[in-house]
Amino acid sequence: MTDKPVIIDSSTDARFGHLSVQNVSKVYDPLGAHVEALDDCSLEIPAGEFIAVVGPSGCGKSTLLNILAGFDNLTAGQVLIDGEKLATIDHPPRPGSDRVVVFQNGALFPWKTVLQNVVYGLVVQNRFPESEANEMGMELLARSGNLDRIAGSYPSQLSSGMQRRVEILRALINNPRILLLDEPFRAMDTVSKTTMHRYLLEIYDQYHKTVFFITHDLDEAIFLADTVVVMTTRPGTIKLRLDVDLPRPRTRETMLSQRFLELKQQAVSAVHEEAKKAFERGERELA
Amino acid sequence: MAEPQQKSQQDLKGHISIQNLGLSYEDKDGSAVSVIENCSVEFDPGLLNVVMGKSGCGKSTLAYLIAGYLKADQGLIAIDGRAVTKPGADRIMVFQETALWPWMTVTENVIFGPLVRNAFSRAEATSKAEELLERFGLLDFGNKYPGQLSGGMKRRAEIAQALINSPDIMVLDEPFRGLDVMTRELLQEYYLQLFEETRLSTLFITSELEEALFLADRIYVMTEAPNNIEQVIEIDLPRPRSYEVTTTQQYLELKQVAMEYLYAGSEEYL
Amino acid sequence: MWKLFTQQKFMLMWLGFMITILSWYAAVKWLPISSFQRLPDPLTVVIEWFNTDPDYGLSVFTRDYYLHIWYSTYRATTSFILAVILGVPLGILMGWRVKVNDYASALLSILRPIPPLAWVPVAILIFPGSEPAVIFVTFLVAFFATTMNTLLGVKSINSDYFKAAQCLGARPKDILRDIIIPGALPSIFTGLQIAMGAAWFSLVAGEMIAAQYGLGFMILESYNLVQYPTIIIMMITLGIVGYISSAIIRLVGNHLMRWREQSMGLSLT
Amino acid sequence: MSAGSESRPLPSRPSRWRHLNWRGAVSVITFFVLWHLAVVLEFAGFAELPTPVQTMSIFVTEYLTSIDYWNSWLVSFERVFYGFIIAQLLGIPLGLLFGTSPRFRNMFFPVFELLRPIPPLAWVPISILFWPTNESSIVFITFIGAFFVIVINVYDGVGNIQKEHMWLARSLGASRMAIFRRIMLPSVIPSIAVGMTLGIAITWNVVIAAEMIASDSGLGRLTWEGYVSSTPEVVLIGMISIGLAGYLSSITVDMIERRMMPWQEKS
Repeated sequence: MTDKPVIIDSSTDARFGHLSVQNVSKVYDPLGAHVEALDDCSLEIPAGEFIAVVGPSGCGKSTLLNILAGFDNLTAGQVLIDGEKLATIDHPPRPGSDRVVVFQNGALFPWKTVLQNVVYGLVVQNRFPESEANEMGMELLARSGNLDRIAGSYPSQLSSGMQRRVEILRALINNPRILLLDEPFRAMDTVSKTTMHRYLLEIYDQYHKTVFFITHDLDEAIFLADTVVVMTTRPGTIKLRLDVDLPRPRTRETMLSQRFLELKQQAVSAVHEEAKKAFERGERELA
Repeated sequence: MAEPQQKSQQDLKGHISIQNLGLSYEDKDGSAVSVIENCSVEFDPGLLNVVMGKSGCGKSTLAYLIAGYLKADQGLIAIDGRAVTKPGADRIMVFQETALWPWMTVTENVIFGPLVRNAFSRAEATSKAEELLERFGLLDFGNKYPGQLSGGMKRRAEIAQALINSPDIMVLDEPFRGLDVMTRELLQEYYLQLFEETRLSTLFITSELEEALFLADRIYVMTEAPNNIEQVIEIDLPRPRSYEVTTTQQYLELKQVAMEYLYAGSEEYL
Repeated sequence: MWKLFTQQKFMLMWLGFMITILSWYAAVKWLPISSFQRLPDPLTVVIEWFNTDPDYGLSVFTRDYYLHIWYSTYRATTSFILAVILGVPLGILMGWRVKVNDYASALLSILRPIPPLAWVPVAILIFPGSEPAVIFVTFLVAFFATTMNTLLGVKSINSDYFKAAQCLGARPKDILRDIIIPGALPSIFTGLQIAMGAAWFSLVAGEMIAAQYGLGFMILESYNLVQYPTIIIMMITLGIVGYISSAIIRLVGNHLMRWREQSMGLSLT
Repeated sequence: MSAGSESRPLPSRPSRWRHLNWRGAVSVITFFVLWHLAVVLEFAGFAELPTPVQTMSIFVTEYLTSIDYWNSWLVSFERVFYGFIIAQLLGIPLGLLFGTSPRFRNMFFPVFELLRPIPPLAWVPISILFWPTNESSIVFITFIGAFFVIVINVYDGVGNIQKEHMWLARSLGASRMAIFRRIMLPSVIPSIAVGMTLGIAITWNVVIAAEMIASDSGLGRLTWEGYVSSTPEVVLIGMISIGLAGYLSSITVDMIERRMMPWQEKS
């Protein structure tokens, strides 16, 4: 990763991507089932920070991501991005290429080749003519682990690790202020997962985008993030906030360091407690 | 299995010995693709043996061979000295995809084995089943259909379905894959507790390193090229184990060793 | 090992055909049951079919044989194309806009239970002459199949694709072009194959009831004219033409959806 | 879940009472209004057709109480019933045989596949020729309508049985017979249900046309005679009755399916 790509500015003092979530609550179907998903969540994410949100299933992590991405609106509180209003009760958020989501089960368009997927954002916003966009796409693919060799293949021909990399590049090429990752490495085995961790960290170290990373896996959260936030079961709120002061760049040794262990000890009981509550409630609901 | 008790050392059942096992298949254009190559390994009885490897390295095929569903091209599998020729109730498998029969209620699923082998009368089998379901916290789900259960509950019902036949070996093929990490951790603890009470010989297959370390007495690392088992790692973490063990120094060192073996073959970095 | 397997399979297939034809021949020739004896035996059928001057004027070498095929194919194709032109866009619109779905689905659900062939009499009344009536009924069958499957296709598209496209700045018309149409394509082509089968299905009835030319008409006509071998010839021709037309659709589908074909080729791990 | 970008991605509709699809009601009403206008304004071809109101009144006054009308319902239902039941009795075992025995499949499945594309109604002349009575020839046609579709669905069903279900039963020591009866059959029931649903729809289609071509009774005949005797209201009444009869049989088949698969509907 030598020269900087022309369109993705990664000035170290990342001016963009400061996210401030202020007392956000979310209730689904208020008149009917009245399901409380988020209850008075507040979170400050400085620009260029890598934040990981950990919590049991049903703790509102994805609901928060949906609000930040603009797919759903909040029922109380507000969210600002770099000072501007992103979401308030009467100003519903709209999806945009400044906050791109990488989905849990992958959402590469199966009928488009890898290159067509990567440049889709630029082309559809007609920021660049197709030929120029393709050039940029090939350059980015080449520079990120010479993926230009698979530019012409279809997603169904790639391993899940490869698909995830292409999806991250598809988001990155739009020079977003925030990368929103929804448990992207969930179904991967250990070897591919570790490889993807290295890939994501490398992209983060180079382009320094703000990253909002959702996961169930505490080890993954501490290993990747600057801040780890543990959420309670439904209705989700912030239970614990952990500042991870592990040095960057993070390597396999970091995972085995004493400091990593201490950080894990601080959070593991909180996470486990919420998991037990979620597990029991799950059982009761089904009974 | 009225009340699980500690088995004495000598009469421990479930010793699996595999000698230069080989299996390959012919793909479309006729060239042979090997799934298991000349694999020789011993799994001692009364232990929680974990087979770990990347997805697609033939772990499940090894389990199918031991369970008797597939026939090997060459080599031999023997359990407590008897060669494996066909499936049997002495080694029951819990599959990656849940295999509970959706058209039978949970209780019917559990008593199917004993009844079909007419090992017990229906009344006896039902009472044994209720005992097991109660132990697994599923008693009031007995007459529900599998479709109405959560992922975690289906897994526990499957383990009960296997245990009622008091098998010599439990074969579990990535049973907790796809469950969210929280349910997965709780189910791991669940099985550990069961294992530590009964010392039932277990062959546990996984592609998750943390899961392997937390459960195993021994980890057998399966590699992709050639597909067989070369490394065995002793996991002498104390028993009974609980999730606190994952924050101890000894755990981290063992993880370091396992990572070396895992990455030995495939330096997969771009 | 694989090659041996196919040879054996091939052998068994031929054995199956032989047994069927021989038992047909035996039943007609030797079985003392009158209803079998009334049937034409396979030999006369084949002789008639490949005869340069057939007794009943219809064989592979006569012009009329191809004329009937042409009429039926023309009718089936016209109604099929009409069904595609109207059905696919309507199915997509119904899947894309809730409002359109509300309007159309209620209407379709009260018209659909009426078996398409029940429309023949009313179609003959409304349309001038029998030709448009037959085409209308055949169109109707194909139209329902195409619309329903296209709608199913749009509904079964993974919702993450819509969200991903919106994230990347796609506007509604981009989503239609880049997500809905390609995403629904596989199910559209399933619908087209069902529509083609249904088209032939109701074309035969339409031709039998209200047409002067075509395979369906000829099958009934040769019964009235006591030309029994020709019935069988026309029935098998109908089967072959029907099979070819859905095979063509499959080919077009596979070509258009190359991205899917690749995924089929994944090796067994 | 609609895919429109302007509607919320979350699938839940606002609330229960608004569920009534008023737009659907509007479109149905416009359909009948257009029909009425087409007749009144004598659009091309619509001139001699009766308006919806007239059709309804003729139906109530002359047909609702007439024995012959309900008799044609009975005749059509009988033909559909016998053809459909025989198709299931022969089709399901044949589908299972194709699915389970490779030798039988390799031998006779190509023959089956050659006959399948032939539309059921193409069999009418041969059926009349072969079967002694007119009635049995029509039942044969309805049988053909439902037969091919049930065999194909059962055959696919056997193909999609989850291998783990079979393997586990073998591990537990189940005999071949026990596996067939308690594992294979139940897992094929959903495909049988699909085959029956499609089959009943096809049989109604087929019986109508067969009656128009080769019978002197039944709803199909009633409709055709409406055309021949140029009493268009009878044609419309016949059509609506056929639609209703088809709908009723689909519902009954649906109910039977739900009872066959208790585990399905509770999940």
